[in-house]
Amino acid sequence: MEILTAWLQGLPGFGGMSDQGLFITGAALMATLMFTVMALCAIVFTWMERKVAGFIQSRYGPMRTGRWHGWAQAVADMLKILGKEDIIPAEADKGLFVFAPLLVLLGSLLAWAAVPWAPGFSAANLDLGLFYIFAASSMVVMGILMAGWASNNKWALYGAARGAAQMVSYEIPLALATIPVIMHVGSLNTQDIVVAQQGGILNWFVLRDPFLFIAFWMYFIASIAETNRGPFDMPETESELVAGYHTEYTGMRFAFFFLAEYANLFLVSVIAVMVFLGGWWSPIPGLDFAPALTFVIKGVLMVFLNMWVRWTLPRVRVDQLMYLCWKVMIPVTLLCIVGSGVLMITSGALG
Amino acid sequence: MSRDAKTPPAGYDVQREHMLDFKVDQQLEQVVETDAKNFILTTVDEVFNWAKLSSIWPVTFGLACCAIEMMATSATRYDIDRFGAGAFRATPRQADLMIVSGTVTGKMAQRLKLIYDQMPEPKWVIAMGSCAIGGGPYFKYGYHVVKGVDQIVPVDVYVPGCPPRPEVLIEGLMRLQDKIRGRKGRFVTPKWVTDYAKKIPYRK
Amino acid sequence: MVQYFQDIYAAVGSALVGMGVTIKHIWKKPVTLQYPDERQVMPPRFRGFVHNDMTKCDSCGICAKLCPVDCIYIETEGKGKDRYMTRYAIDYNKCIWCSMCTENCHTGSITMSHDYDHSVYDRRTLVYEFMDPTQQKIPCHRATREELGWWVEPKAEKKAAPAKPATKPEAKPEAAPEADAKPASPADEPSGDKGEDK
Amino acid sequence: MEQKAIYELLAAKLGEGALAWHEDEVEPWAEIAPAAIADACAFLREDRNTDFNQLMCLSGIDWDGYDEAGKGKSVAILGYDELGKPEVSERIADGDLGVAYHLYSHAQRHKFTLRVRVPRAVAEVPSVAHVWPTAAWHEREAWDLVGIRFTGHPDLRRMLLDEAWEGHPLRKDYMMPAKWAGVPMDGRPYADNPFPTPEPPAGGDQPGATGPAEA
Amino acid sequence: MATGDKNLTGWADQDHVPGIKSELLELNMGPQHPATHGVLRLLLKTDGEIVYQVTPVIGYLHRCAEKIAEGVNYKQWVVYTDRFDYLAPVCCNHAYVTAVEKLLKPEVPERAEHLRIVTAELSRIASHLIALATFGLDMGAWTPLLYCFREREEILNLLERIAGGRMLYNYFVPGGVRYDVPDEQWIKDVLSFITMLETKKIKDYNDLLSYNKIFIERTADVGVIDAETAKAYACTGPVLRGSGVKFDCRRDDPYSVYHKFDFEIPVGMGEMGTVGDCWDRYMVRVREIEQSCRIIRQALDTLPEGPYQAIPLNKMVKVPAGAAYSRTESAKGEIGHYIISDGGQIAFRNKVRSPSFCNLQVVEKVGVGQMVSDLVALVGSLDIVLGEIDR
Repeated sequence: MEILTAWLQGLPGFGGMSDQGLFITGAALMATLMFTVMALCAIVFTWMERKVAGFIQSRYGPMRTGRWHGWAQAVADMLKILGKEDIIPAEADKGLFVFAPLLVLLGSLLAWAAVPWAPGFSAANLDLGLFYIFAASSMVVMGILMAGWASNNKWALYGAARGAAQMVSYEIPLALATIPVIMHVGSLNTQDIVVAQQGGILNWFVLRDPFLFIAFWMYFIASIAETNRGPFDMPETESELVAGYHTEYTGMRFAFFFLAEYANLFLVSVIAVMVFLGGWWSPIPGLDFAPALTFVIKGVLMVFLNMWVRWTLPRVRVDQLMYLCWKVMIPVTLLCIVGSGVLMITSGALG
Repeated sequence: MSRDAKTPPAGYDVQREHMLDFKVDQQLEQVVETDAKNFILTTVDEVFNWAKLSSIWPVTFGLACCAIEMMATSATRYDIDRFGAGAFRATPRQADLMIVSGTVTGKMAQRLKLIYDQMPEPKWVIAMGSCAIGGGPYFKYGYHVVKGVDQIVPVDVYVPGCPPRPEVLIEGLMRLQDKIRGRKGRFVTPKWVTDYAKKIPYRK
Repeated sequence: MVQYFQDIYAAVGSALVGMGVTIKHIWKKPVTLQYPDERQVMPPRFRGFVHNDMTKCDSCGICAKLCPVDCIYIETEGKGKDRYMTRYAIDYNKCIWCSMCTENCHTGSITMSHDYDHSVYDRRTLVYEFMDPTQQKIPCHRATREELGWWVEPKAEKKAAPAKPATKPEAKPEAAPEADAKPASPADEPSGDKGEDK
Repeated sequence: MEQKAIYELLAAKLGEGALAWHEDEVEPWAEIAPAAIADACAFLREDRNTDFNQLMCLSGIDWDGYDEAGKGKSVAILGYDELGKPEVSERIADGDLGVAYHLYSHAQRHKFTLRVRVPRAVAEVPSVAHVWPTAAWHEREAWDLVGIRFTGHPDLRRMLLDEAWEGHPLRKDYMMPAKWAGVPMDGRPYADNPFPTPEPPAGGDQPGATGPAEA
Repeated sequence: MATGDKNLTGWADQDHVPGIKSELLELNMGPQHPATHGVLRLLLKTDGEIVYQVTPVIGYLHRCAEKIAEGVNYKQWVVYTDRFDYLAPVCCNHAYVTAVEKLLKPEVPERAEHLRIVTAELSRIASHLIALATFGLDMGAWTPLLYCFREREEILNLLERIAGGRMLYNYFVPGGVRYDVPDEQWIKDVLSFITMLETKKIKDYNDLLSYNKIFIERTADVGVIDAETAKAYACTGPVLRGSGVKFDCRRDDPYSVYHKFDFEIPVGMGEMGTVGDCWDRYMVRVREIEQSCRIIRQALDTLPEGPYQAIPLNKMVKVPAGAAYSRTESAKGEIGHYIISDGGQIAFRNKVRSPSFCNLQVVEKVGVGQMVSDLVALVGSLDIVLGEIDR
């Protein structure tokens, strides 16, 4: 943000602008940029999902839209969805029905603000960055609950109820898993967290100590659940609940859910990169030529891991999902916090 | 040609050629060319048409034997996802295409109509297999079988076969793409068959 | 408690094994047949659209009679030597590709071709007419066919065929089961050399 | 156990209820009076020697037109004609209705066949659903398709067809419906498509509706 | 997690929260629902996730096959038997042809019997592969579906080479089979395929699905059908064997020449939970694939020379008057044909006792008290085919 305002100031015509005006212009620009990134990642990742699924399943996936491996597939999907009829069921609660997809999209969009793309470059360099990200992405639950309720469809209601239970529960291990890192850094600022991991792969938090390693995988599992993807796609469960909370959604509104899903997917992946995998630092120290690119590549690799898991494992049942959360992941993440803290004290890192 | 010709008229051979030998014709070349260039676009209409035909999401709606072939089409060997049509949606609200894959019975016809009505515009229907096209083997004694799904919902492409091979379904999908593109594709029945068939509304 | 940790271990272990299987497949070449560009070579017995060689058919009607779904329409006019076929059509609205019509065709005129992919936009065009009544009528009686120079079933072959209990007069001579006589006819069908897209 | 011996056991138990033993070459069967069938089944199920714990099949049969002497002549059933219109006939069937029970014992490894015959006008047979739970659906199906009412059945609704369906299709004089609940069942002429969809124009005929190749 | 012990009788009458009237949620699952394997419709009454009452509604695919049997002749009806269990059509052909032959008593040549068994077992493998695939899909595992379909395509290609059709073959005729083996290469290909299946592919499925902990958690102890229930509801096939009853028509009521071959009958042993749970039924199918491979290998190794048809194809079949009930082991269970002939070319009555019809009935009993997700597992593990249920 600071970089952006500084850049804007340098431009002809902006020089005489007040600080407030600069801030607003900068913020608008940044929001546009973030939204574009988000839409772009939805488009790239839907294509990638289909290709990864294809190759895992010994087939090709999209091949004919565009020329090279159907690269334009997701573009076509999006354009087509824009052109679809928009149906609001007669029995639906119209206000909620319309608002729910926007809320879901907003939830994931807001969280993007604090993502540190490169040194000093994030939309909002907040002191409570990580906290803010978790807080903002919690809004997705509200949207899903609203969507399920407003649709006036029993399957959607089931999906929403499951989704709410799941996402609220998994917020806890998700946040708990990052606490050891916060303890190490001593700050919630996202830039600070990345800066603390400078100096090659061994300084990344994931390899700092065994508890952090476990915490990373706990975070990974919780993030899958948080984004409602297989094996934890309880709100959608195609073979049980038809399409879950978005059963009644068509066209543009469905596209919002779709967009939000993939935006969320990339969001949790980049958070994992930011918190555990060294952010924009390259694995070998001194090779940090393109920090933002490194950051994105790491994020894409995490997304790939996520997809790989999704296309391998069967889905868990809703009660098993809760069991996993409350009886396995929360104790383990708490253990990680304690263990990591003990290691810090013993190694004198605290002093 | 008179009846007392000594040799069988050449017409039959020609017919046979029409019937069985489908060579690459001019139209097909055009279509392929379009496919190749389809992201260099000229008008908004064409952009949307291209988007529509490139991303036809079928609804997961299997009725009978043909449903298994529909699954096989989406599975490894034939992979309908290559055409962007692999995203089977369980809810009709998000689907563009209904593949009526199998026998439509009286009880099911009402449901089928409901599902069709739930789909948002623009929507298409492929009638897959003899049963869906015209009752198929259940035509004569099938008291509970609807003789052709086009009496219930409008059908865009008819895919013959019992069940049609996955290739034929893919071919049907390509014909549907041609239709969305606003143009006839290849492989349509020969013209003389079409013309002649129009003269006879039904048998006799 | 032990069970608890065993379960976690089993879950992680089996998930990793499964992921090993899937990652193995990423590097393998997909088995997909890219249909319009690649086509499967059909085996000789493959049953595609039915084709009737109208120069051979003498409209005995056995195919229509044996068809389980009554999808073959044959219309004739006249009697005896003056019997002429005016229509031969196969209705793919009903046909189920069962090959029962080809098995008992004594002239061998009706065969299963290797064509299978013709989707249409209009259901009426699925009634495949094999002749145009405005152009020609096909003589059915053997004598008439011989007289008019049409193809007739060779006599020698008829005698070589084992005598059947239910031999019928001229119009419906029985022939040996067609079980293995199949490959002869599809060989000349244009199956493999279909026009490719590119 | 020999099938004949089973029948003798059964006959001893039922007395009047066991009507006859038919020593057919392929499949011998016992004819039971309709009123006694529930008892007979319960006996065969409970008795240690017979122990028929599985009802393999329960078939409802319309015997109309079947010549008991063997050289029967089938009643030509009605269908839709080649145009798809329902065939109509004045004939009213008068033959009996029947039910055949095929039993199997997992323990004893023997089979047995029971048949009952009821006049068409009565068409009521006691249910055996309390003996074998699987009979419940079979009987519903027989009621649905053949129209035999099973007395004492817990839930005798139609199985395959809709509740509002008229007639019982497997009866020999069943006439095919032309329309049911707004759904046409007859074959319409192909040209009579209620939703005619225009064929797409051939390539290049209509400017504007064509692809970029012509543009 | 066993939920079956929950007593739900009279649930709706209880006053759960004082002052708030509670009632059960009625759910309509199907006929267009991804987990109902076609057009089955399940009417559920649920208390949240727990199912209180299941009522299957069938008939959405009622294709009047039994009526057609009274209208077409014996040879023509073979094509309709293909369409009952369209996943294992050859097994259905086998059942029907066996019933006709009981009355007709032709001397079926040994070679024909061997060819029948080879094709029927191949078909059974194909059917079981789909059962695994769709069961995996019900559990949310997509990838096994596509792997199983890949192997199924191989089987279809093999069957296409011998019978001509891709999915529905019309291969059997009363008195034999329609075609002989196409060439020697076909036998070699079949053998190499089953070797590949036995050595590599089944291991893949096991790694990917069968022994996956999540899969086990989802299926073990779920939908338990005990042996008594299974027998009372006349369950057959893998459902019965999954409940631990060692019964297989091929062994215990032999038809064709199955008595000549050496194979095991896999039964559910409750390795992961209770005997008769979904995992057992699933695993019985996996093991049956292996046994089918054994049968195929033996049948092909001892394939006798000679004719393959007792009745020429162009001869009409006239069946002597009488009635015969014949049962054979299809992929789904015991398929029975009750044929009443009046001495003509057309059957007087042909009743089909289809295995899925009887197997599905058990849902009414076992499905109660399960969770909605478990009900999906239960229905998936029964491996029903609607073409056969509705006929």
